[in-house]
Amino acid sequence: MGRLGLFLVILIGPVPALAAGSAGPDQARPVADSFEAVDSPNDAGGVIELSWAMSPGSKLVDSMLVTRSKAGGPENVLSVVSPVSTSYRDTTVANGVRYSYALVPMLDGRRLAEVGPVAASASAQWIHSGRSGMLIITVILAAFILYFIRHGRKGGELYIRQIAGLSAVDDAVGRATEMGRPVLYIPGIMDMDNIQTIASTVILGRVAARTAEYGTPLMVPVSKSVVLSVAQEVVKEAYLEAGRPDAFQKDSISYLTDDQFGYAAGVDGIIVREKPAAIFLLGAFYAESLILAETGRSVGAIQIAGTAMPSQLPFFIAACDYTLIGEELFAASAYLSREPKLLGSLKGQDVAKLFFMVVIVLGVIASTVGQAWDPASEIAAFIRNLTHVE
Amino acid sequence: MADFWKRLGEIDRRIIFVLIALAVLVPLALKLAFPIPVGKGPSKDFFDSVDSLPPESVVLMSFDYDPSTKPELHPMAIAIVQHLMSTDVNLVAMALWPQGASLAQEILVEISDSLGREQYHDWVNLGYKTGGLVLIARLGSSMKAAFPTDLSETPYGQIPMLDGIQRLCDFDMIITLSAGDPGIPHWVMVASDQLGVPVGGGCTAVSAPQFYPYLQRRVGERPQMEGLLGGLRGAADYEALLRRKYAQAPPGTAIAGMAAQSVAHLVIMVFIVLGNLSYLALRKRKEGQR
Amino acid sequence: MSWEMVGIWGGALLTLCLYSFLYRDNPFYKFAEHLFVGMSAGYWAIYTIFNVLKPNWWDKLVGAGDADPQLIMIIPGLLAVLMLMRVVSKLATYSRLPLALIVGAGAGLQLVSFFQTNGLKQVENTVIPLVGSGVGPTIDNLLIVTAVVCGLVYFFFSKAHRGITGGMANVGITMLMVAFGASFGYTVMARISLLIGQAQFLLFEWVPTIPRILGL
Amino acid sequence: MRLYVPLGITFIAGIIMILEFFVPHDPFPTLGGHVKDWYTIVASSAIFLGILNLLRVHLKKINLRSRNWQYSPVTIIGFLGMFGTGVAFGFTEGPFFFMFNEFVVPMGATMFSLLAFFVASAAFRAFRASNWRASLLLASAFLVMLGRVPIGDLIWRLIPGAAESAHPNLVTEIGEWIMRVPNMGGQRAILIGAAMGVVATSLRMIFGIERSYLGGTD
Repeated sequence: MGRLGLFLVILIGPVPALAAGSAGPDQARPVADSFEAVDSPNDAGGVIELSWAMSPGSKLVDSMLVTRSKAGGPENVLSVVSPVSTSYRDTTVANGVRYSYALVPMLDGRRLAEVGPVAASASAQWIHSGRSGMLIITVILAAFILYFIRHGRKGGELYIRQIAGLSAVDDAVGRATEMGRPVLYIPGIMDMDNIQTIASTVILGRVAARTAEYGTPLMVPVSKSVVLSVAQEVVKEAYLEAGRPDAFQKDSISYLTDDQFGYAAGVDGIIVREKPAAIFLLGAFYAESLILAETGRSVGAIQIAGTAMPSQLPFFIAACDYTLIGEELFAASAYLSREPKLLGSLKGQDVAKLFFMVVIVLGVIASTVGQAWDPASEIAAFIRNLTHVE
Repeated sequence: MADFWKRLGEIDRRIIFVLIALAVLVPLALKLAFPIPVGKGPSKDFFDSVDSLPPESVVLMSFDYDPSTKPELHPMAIAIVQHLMSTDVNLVAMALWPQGASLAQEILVEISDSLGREQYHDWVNLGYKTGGLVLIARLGSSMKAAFPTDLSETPYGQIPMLDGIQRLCDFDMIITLSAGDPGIPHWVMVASDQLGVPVGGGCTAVSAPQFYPYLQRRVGERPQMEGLLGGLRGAADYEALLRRKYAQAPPGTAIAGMAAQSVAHLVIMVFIVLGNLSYLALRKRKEGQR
Repeated sequence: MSWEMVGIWGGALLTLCLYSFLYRDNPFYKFAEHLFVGMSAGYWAIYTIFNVLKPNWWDKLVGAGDADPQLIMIIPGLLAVLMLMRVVSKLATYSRLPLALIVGAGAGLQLVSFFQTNGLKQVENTVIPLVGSGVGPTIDNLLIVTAVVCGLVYFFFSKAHRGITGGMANVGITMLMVAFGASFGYTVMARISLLIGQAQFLLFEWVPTIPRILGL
Repeated sequence: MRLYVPLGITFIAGIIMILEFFVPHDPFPTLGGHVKDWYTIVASSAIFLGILNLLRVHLKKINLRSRNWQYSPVTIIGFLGMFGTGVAFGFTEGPFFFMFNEFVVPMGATMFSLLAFFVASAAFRAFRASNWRASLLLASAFLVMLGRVPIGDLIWRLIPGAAESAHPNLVTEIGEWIMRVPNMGGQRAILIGAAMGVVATSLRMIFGIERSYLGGTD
């Protein structure tokens, strides 16, 4: 390597730095300073992070070699990095082994004075330090929610306010029965890993129990195959429990296509041809929300919509009779089932919200007062830290 | 007269449909154009953060849209790729939406040819993988595990520009052009919030409001997103900024569309006004009768 | 007639068929709709099989190229087979195992992600000083904090919306309505853009070919 | 067995995903990686169920000569056309790619663009100043709509002196302000509330309190 470098220097001739009349590159001040190696934080180990700063006024080199050696072992060149980079991640280390690193500036194929060495060893951490605040809050809130679920299960007193969209479910199914027209249930277009879809299939069970009871046909076109399976299970079970297994029609729950607008086109066709009297649009929706809701409105159906997608809520509000906003969608299954343990979880959610309101109000007061009085700004910083997640 | 107001309030929606169609077709056919004034804001922030990338930095650009949102997101993608390739920034493309991969390829090949860039040295298209959030989380620990090959099945290890790019942290910036789910929130959740890589991007105008919270800047801290292009206006802003800075940048399609846009907006607003006039007139009459 | 022409004409005619739905349901729309559902289902099936199942499962299981076979991939393979057992009604019960995995993984992942990005991060960003640089930002910050706190009150389920709670909930829902109006207004633009895209296709790609096809 | 094994799997999978987030120490990152990989594979494999369902529903329609059965062959041919060419010629080029690009893509774009019409009719019908809250909704929609296109500012500058004032783009600025302040506050309340809903729903799933997705409680 060294010989090749020398060869190159002879070939290329004097380097600009020499031509400028300064000392030879070997005597130049180090290219980089504050070179350090640390264990990469919050990982399973196996990574050491190197960082350095370019020292001002140093020569611009062609590239830099990052080298590594184990105690007493040979030096390996890990990588050639660009002269303006200031960091490198070594992802090939073993945990608990001490490595030493050096940075070798290269100019015209020659090694200049190396920076370093510095040493570090990698290790794995048990708790992600940037997430400990979130861990604490998660555990506290989960404890609240699970406590109120237990409380509800044991028959504790629970008041739940009226949610207009959900009180209308019975009316909507009833109206469809009177008019002799079907009920259409659309569980959104996302797959089963989406929590809104999960919530929607649970609500589907409650709605199916009503349609089974009233003997009204229920149609559920879906856009994802896993949702098809779950919806079939849920509806079948609801009909079984209502004592109407004969009325369950497996094909009324059908897969159309995974394609967002192919699905919208198909559902639009179903709406204008079957003319459902009640349409439920509950789950995760994107742009197709208004295509479905406006078409549903044009056939005069009662429409109950709900989603936690903030961008689609305005359209449901403009085109549907009732809209469940955000969290109300997740409250729906508890509300409709009236099961005490589920209602308990709503109470738990309220406590969680109250907790956050208190945090926000305290934090705002503290940071406002903190503009004039330092101790308060420390409280604000603490609150921000607590809610800060990396 | 009262009858007129009543009829106006309940006008057949198909009349609105026809007027909207005309509002778009006529300005396009006549090629009307309006000037685009760009002030400070998310579009400018985004442009500036892309523009300040030093040469030889590496950007991951994720094409998270499909042809249905092409009119809004494609002009952005073209302008951004144009920008990156003319400033010597290396570009790794991928897609969270299946059809995004071929849309990306279309742009990359065309612009790289016109600017004389080289595949595998200046840019690479890794293609599409499913999984959304799960996939991004995977990329956070290993790019190669999720993308064993690029779009044309060249093994990851044989692509020179990917040397030293092992995971998301190795990128200087991530740009996502996002039509929905998966998209911006997922990149922000993993890449920006968890890994600390700057994330910026564009989205349809409809989803932009929900990302405003990500843009908030506080002193001494990185925002969750560097900037945001919202819809056709965002694309037109970017085109205008690009042309202001680099006069040789070819004209885009977004500016032309803004004229049709303006007329259609006017038509809708006129209808909202008419609807309210009808509503108020009828209400006055009802009160008068009482 | 070139393939390019077939593409442009096919696309344009199908576009017009779908637009006819705006007038009312008709045989042209029914045709295009059924074709769309079928073709897009076919597209997704192929894509899923060749772009997901093959590289992420099969290639890893058998060790495509010079990679070693990953025997652990037998587990998802078995789960996938159980999933498909649904078609045999006697064995349908077993599909609950893969469903359980999907729901569990989804619930766990969404819990932390939503809680972090939509929960804590938004709370953190709302902890802002009310006074600071001038009157304008003070009003802005006050409005944001009020909207967030009152909006949260609106979502209270276990408290009747009466008294102070009712007042705050009222302020909350009002702020939500302003937000919805803004969001709607903002969206109009995007929707018009889409129509512009389609109009450009019809006007500048399809219409110019009409005289050629008609031999004019 | 029918209930407890699935509930156990849900619990374990959910807890692994949560712990993976908080605990960077092995085995959790590895386990989490596996669960995510398996999830993708299992969810993707379900596509076969969807295909079978689609074909069965349409074949049945043809058999029974149900209403509009004449269109069912179109769906089946469309499906088989794409599927067959995809298997035979690959999906990144050839007839599959052609049909997708030239037919499926424009149809998707067309359906999406229907929204331009629906947004107009919904705005016309829903935005009536029936009370002060509805008036606020109307006003914010109207101002933002105007602020999104250059024409809003052009109208503002028709007022003498407006173009030279400190705010030549006043309409855009008002629109941006509505988006930045009241809209952000409102959106944020929805986001935080919904996050609580997600946490509670996820916990109910993971701890097996809500189990109807598994089909009942036996």
